[in-house]
Amino acid sequence: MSKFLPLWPDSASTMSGQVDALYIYLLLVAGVMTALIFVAVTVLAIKYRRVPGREATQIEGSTILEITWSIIPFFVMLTFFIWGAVLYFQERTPPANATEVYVVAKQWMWKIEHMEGQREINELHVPVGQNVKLIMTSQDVIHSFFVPAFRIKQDVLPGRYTTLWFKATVPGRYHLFCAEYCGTMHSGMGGDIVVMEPQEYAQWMAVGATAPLQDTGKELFASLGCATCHRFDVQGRGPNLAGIYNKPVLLEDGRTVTADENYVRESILNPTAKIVNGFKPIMPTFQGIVSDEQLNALVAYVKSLSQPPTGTAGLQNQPAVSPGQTQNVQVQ
Amino acid sequence: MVEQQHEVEGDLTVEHEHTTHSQGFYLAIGAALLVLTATTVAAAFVNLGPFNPVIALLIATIKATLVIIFFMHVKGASEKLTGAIVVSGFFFLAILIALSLADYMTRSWR
Amino acid sequence: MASKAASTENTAMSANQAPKLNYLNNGHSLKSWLLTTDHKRIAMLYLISVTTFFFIGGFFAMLIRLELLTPQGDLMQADTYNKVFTMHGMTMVFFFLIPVVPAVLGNFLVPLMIGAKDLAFPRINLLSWYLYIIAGTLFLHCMLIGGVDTGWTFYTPYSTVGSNTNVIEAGLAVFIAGFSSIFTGLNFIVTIHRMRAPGLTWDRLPLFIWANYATSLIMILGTPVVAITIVLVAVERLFHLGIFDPALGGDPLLFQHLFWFYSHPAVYIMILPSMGVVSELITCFSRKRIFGYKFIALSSIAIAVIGFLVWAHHMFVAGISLYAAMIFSFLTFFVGVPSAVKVFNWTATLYKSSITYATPMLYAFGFIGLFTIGGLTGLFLATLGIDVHVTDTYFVVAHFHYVMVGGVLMGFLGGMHFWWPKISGRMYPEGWARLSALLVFVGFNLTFFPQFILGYVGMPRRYWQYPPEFQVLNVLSTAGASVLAVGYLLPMIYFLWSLKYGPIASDNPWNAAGLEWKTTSPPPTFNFDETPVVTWEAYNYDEIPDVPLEAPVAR
Amino acid sequence: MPDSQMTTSQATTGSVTTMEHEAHNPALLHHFSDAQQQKNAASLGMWLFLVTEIMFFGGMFCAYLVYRLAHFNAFAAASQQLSIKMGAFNTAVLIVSSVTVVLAVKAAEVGKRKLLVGYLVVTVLLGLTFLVVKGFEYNEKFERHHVPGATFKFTDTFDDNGKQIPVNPKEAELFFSIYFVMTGMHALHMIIGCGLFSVLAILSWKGHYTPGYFTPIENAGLYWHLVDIIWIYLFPLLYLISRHS
Ligand code: HEA
Ligand code: HEA
Ligand code: HEC
Ligand code: CUA
Ligand SMILES: [Cu+2]
Repeated sequence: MSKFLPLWPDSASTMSGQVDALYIYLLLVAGVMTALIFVAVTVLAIKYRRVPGREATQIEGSTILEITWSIIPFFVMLTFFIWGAVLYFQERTPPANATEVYVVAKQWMWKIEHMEGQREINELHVPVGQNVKLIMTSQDVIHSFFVPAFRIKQDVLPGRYTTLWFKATVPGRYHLFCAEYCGTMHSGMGGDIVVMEPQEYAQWMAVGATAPLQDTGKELFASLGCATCHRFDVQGRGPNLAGIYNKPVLLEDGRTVTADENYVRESILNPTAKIVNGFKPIMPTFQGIVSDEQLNALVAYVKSLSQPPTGTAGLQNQPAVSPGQTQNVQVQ
Repeated sequence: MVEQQHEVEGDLTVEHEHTTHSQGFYLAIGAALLVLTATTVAAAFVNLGPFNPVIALLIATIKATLVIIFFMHVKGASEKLTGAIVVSGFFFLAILIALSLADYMTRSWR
Repeated sequence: MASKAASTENTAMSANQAPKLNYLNNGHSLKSWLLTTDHKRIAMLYLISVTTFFFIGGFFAMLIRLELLTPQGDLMQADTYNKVFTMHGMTMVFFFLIPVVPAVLGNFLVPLMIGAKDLAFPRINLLSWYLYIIAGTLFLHCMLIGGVDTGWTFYTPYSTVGSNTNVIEAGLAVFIAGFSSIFTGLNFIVTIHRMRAPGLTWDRLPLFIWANYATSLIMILGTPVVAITIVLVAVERLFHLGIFDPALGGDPLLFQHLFWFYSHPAVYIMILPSMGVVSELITCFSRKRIFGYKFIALSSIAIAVIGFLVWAHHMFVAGISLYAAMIFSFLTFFVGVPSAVKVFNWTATLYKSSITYATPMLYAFGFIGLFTIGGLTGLFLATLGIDVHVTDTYFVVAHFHYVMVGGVLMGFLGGMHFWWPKISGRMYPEGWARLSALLVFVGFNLTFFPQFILGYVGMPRRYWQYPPEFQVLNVLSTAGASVLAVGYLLPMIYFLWSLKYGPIASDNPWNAAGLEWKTTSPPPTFNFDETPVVTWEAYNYDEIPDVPLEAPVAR
Repeated sequence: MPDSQMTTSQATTGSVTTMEHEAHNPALLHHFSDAQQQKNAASLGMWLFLVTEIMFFGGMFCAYLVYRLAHFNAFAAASQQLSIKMGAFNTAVLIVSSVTVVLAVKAAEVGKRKLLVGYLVVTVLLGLTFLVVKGFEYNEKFERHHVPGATFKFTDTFDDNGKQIPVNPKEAELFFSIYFVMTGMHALHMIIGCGLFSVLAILSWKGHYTPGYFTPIENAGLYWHLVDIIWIYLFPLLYLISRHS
C-alpha cells in the first residue's frame, strides 16, 4: 500500500484476495453499466439536440424492453448476491480448529486475552497461517473490530459475544480500527495487528505468560460455587457440563439450542432464560458478580471441558503443555 | 330515552347512505366482546401448552375484527379503500414483526 | 386571511402590465404569510426554512472537511468534531432532505398538477410547517446549548448511557419533525385520492404525483415507528426504563431494527420525489412523452413497498443472524430493479427527442449520472462479502452522498429552476445557472469520488483523526467541497436577484404540458379560475407545438 | 386531530366562499367542491392517521414480542404480578365505552342532540374510570418497587400456585419497562381521547353537528375504537402470560 496515495489496501489474509476478487467483479459490472448509461445519455443528448424544424418522435414504450431491462439486471444482481453470500458465510463460520482469543472492548481501547493467558492492549499478535477466532464483547457501548488488510469487520456488543475469524498470510503490522462510532475517542480506538512468523510468535508467547485462561476459569468455577451443582462424577443439581459445548441442548419448553459461547454466557448471567430439560430453574444469576473478564475465563473453562472434534484443535485443550511448544505444532 | 329509531331525518344536506346499525345490534356486539374477554381470562388459566398464547391472540383478533367491522363500519359502509388501508396497516406491521423475528429466531442457528 | 385586497399595497412590482392578483401579492403582511393556509405560500415558508437548514448543515459540512484536511485532529476537539458530524447528518437528513422536495415542490405543485384548489387539509398543512419550525427551533436550541454527538443514527447504548450531550432534545426535535412529515404525507394521499380534477384518472397523473404518492405512503407507514423508537430512547435516558439495555437482557440491535425500519425507507422518501421531478424535466426538455409511463409510475410504488423489506442491510456486521443477513441482502437487490427501470426509461425517452440544454435539463442529466453511480455502489453495499469490509467506512459516506447530494439535491435544484417562473413569476439568469450546475457537478465529484477509494483502503467514517497515508485523498475531497460550496451559493444569490430583476415569465415559459402551466405565473390563490377538465394523457407533447423556449434564449 | 380543526367553522381563507356554504353544513371549506367530497376526504385522512397509530404502537409490540421470546420465564413471573382483576375490569370498561361511542355516532346521525351529548359524556366518564383504575395499578407498582430504575426489586418469584421461579430480577425489570411504556402510551392516548370527547360534547351541546355534518364525531369515534383495539391486545399479552402453571 502506497504510503502517499493508497489506492488499494494491503492484502494480508486468506479473505482479502477473495473479497478483492468480488470487488473487482462488481467494479467491472458497475463500470460497464455506468459507461453504458453515460455514453447513451451523452450520445442521445448530442444527437437529438433541438434543431429548428425537427420535431421529437413520440414513442410510447415497449413492454418487452421493460421486461428485458428488469430481468437482466436482476440476474446480474443475483450473481452479486450469491457470490457475496458465499463469502459472507465463510467470513462468519470460524473453522473448528481455530485458536481462540478473547477480546473485550471498552471506551476506548481493545483488551485482548490469549488462551495462554497473555494479555495485550490495542495490539494483537498472531502467527502467520493460523486460524484465529476472536470472541468479543464490550463493556460499554457498541464498538467494531475492523482490520482493513484482512477485509474483516464485526461489531462488538455489550451483553453478548460476537465472533470473527481470520487467517493471516503475510507477516507485518496492520491497522486495527474501531469502526462503530463509540464516543469521544472513537477515532483513537485503534491499534495494530502484528502478524509474525510462527517461531517469532512462539518466542513472543513465551514471554510473560500467566495462567492459561481456562485455568483461571477453573479456579473461578470452584470459588464461585459452580462446582457444588455442576459435578462431573455423579449427577448434581445442575447438568454435567462436560462435553456440552457446541452440542444441541434440549430445553424445557421443547426448543433445542446450540450451546455456543453466547449460550454459556447467558446460562451464567440469565440462567432462567433457557432452562435445560429435566432440571429445575434453581441456578442463581451471576450477573453483577462476575466481570466480563471472569466471564470469559468461565466460558473458556466450560468450553475446555468438551473434547475438540479433531486432534489438531486449538491449544486450549492441552493446558499441561507449555504454550510455546504447542504453537509450533499448531501451525499448519 | 331512545324512542324512535328513524333512519332518516328531513334536513340532510349530504346525500349519504346510512351506515350505522340498530342500537340493539351494537349492544349485542358489545356483549359478545365482553363474553370474549371473559373467555380469554378463563382460557389463560387452562393449561393448553403452547396454545395458550395462540388462543389469547386469536380471541383478541376476533375482538379487534368485530370492532373494526361493526363499530368502525368498515364493512358495508365505506368504500374498499378503507378496507385496503386497514389491511395495509396491519400488513406493514406484520412485515416489521416477521422480519425482525427472522433475525431473532435464527441467531442461534449454525 | 390572505384575502385582504392587495392591489393597493402592491408597489413592489416593476412589471409593465397591471399585476394580476396572485398568491404572492394577495396580502403582504407578515400575518398573511404566517397564518396562510394557501399551499403555495406554505411551500414558500418551507423553502425559506429548509434552505436555512441546508446552509446550517452545509456549514457543518465545511467544518468537517476543514478538520479532515490534516490527519491530526487540530482544528477542533474530538468531542466537537463528533457533534459537528452528528449535527451535519441530522440537519441534512431530518431538517433538509426529507422535507425538501415534498414539502417545497410537492406542496406547491401537487394541487396545481391535479387541478385542485388546495390540499385537502390546508390547516393541517400549516400545522405541519409549524411543527417543522418548532422542531427546527428546538434543534437549533439544542445546537446552541452544546449539541448532540450520537451520530444521526442515535445508536443505543451510546445514545442512552454513553453520551452526555443533549440527546433527548435532539430526539424530541426529530420526533416532532416526524409528525410534520406524517401530516404532509397524509395530506398528499388524501388530496391525490379525493381532489383530482374531473378526467384526471390515475393513468393520466403526472409522474411527480405518483412519486409523491409513493413517498407519502412511506411517511405514513414508517415515520411512526421511528417516532416511538426515539421515545423509547428518551424514556430509557430519562426514567431508566431500560428497553434496549443489555444489562436487563435488552438488545441494542432491536433499536437498530426499529430505527432502520423507518430510516431505510426514509432514503426513498428523499429520492422518490426527486425522481418524480426528473421525469417531469426530461419529458419537457426533450419534448417527448415519457417512455414507459406505467412502468415508471409503478416502479415508484414498488420502491416504496420493497423499501420496507430491506432495512437490515445496515446491520450486516452488527451481530444479526447469518441467515437474516442473507435474506435482507437478497431482498435489497429487488429495490435495484425498479430503480434500474427508471434509469433506463429516462434514457430511452431521449431517443428521437428534441433536447434543449436548459439548466433544469442539465440537472436532470446530472441526476441520472450521479444517481446511477450512487445506486450501483449501493449494490456493492448490499453484497454481503463486500459490505463487511466497507461498512462504516468512507465508502458508505461516498455512496450516500452520491444518492443524496448527487441525486436528491440535483433533482431539487433542477426542479427549482424549472418551476421558478411559476413560483416567482420571474426567469432566473440562464448563464449563471448553467455555470453553477457545472460547478456543482464538478465540485461534487471531486468531493465524493475520492471517498470511495478512501473507504475501500479502510478509512472508517466518523473519524476525527486518521492515519497520515489517507491525507492526499482527503485533501482532494476538501478541495472539491469548496467548489461545491460556491456552486450552491450561486443559485441562492441569483434566485434572490431574479425576484426583483429577472425578466417577467409568461404563464408557460417552457411550453410544458402539466396542468400547473395552464394557470397564470404566479398562480392565483385558488390556483385555477375554473376547475380544469382533463381529457388528455400526461406529457402530451405531441399536441404541444415545439416553439422556442424562453430561457435558453438569453435575455 | 385532523378533523376537530374543521369544526371551528371560521373558514378563514377566501372570505367570499364562506358565505356560500350550505345552510346545514357550516363547515364546508372553500377548496372542496361539495360536502360529500369533504366528508370523504376527512374520513380517508382519519383512517390514514389510524394507520400511523398502528405503526406507532407496532414498534412497541415488536419489541414486546422479541423480548417475550427471549425471556419467557421472567416475563411470565413478572406478568403474574399484575392484577388480572383490574386489567379485566378495564377491558370491560373500554368495551362498554366503545359501545357508547358508536351509539353517540348513531345519535349524531339521526340528529338527537341530547342523546349524543349524553353518550359522549358517558364515554368520557368511562375513559376516566379506566384511567383511575390504571392509576391505582401504577400506584401499586410503586409501592411494590416494580417500577424500573434504582429502586426496582423483584422478589416475588412465586407463581399463582406457589411454585418458585427464581428469575433474574433484571429480566423482570425489562418486562416492567415494557409494561410501563406500552400502558403509558396507551393511557396517553386515552387522555387525549377524553379531552377530545369533552370538547365534542360541548360543541354538540351547542348544536354544531347536524345529521348532515357530524364527521368530527365519527372520526373521534374511530380514534377511540382504535385505542380500544390496542388495549384488546395489550390485556392478554401483558396480563395473561402463563397464568395456568
Ligand atoms: C437518497 C438516499 C439513498 C438511496 C436512494 C439509496 C439507495 C440504495 N442504497 Fe443506500 N444508503 C443511504 C442513502 C440512500 N441509499 C444512506 C444515507 C446510507 C447510510 C446511512 C448511515 O449509515 O449513516 C446508506 C447505506 C446503505 C447501505 C448500508 C451500508 C452500510 O452501512 O454498511 C446499503 C447496503 O445494502 C445500501 C444499499 C442501497 C441500495 C441497494 C440502494 C438502491 O436503492 C439503489 C438502486 C439504484 C441502482 C441500482 C442504480 C440504477 C440502476 C441501474 C443503472 C441498472 C444497472 C444495474 C445492474 C445491471 C446491476 N445503502
Ligand atoms: C442531505 C444530506 C446531506 C448533504 C446535502 C450533505 C452534504 C455534504 N456532506 Fe454530508 N453527511 C450526511 C448527509 C448529507 N451531507 C449524513 C447523513 C452524514 C452522516 C452523519 C453521521 O455519520 O452521523 C454525512 C456525513 C458527512 C461526512 C462524514 C463525516 C464523518 O463520517 O466523519 C462528510 C465528510 O466529508 C460529509 C461531507 C459533506 C459535504 C462536503 C457536503 C456538501 O455537499 C455540502 C455543501 C454545501 C455547503 C458547503 C453549503 C453552502 C455554502 C455555504 C453555507 C457557504 C458558507 C460555508 C463555509 C465555507 C463556512 N458529510
Ligand atoms: C444452585 C445450583 C447451581 C449453581 C451454583 C450453578 N449452576 Fe449452572 N445450572 C444449574 C442448573 C439446575 C442448571 C440447569 C437449568 C438451567 O438451565 O437453568 C444449570 C445450567 C447451567 C449451564 C447450561 C448447561 C447445559 O447443559 O446446557 C451452564 C453453562 C451453567 N449452568 C454454568 C454454571 C456456572 C459457570 C456456574 C458458576 C458460576 C454455575 N452454573 C452455578 C445449577 C447451578
Ligand atoms: Cu470503539 Cu468506535
Ligand atoms: Cu438502506
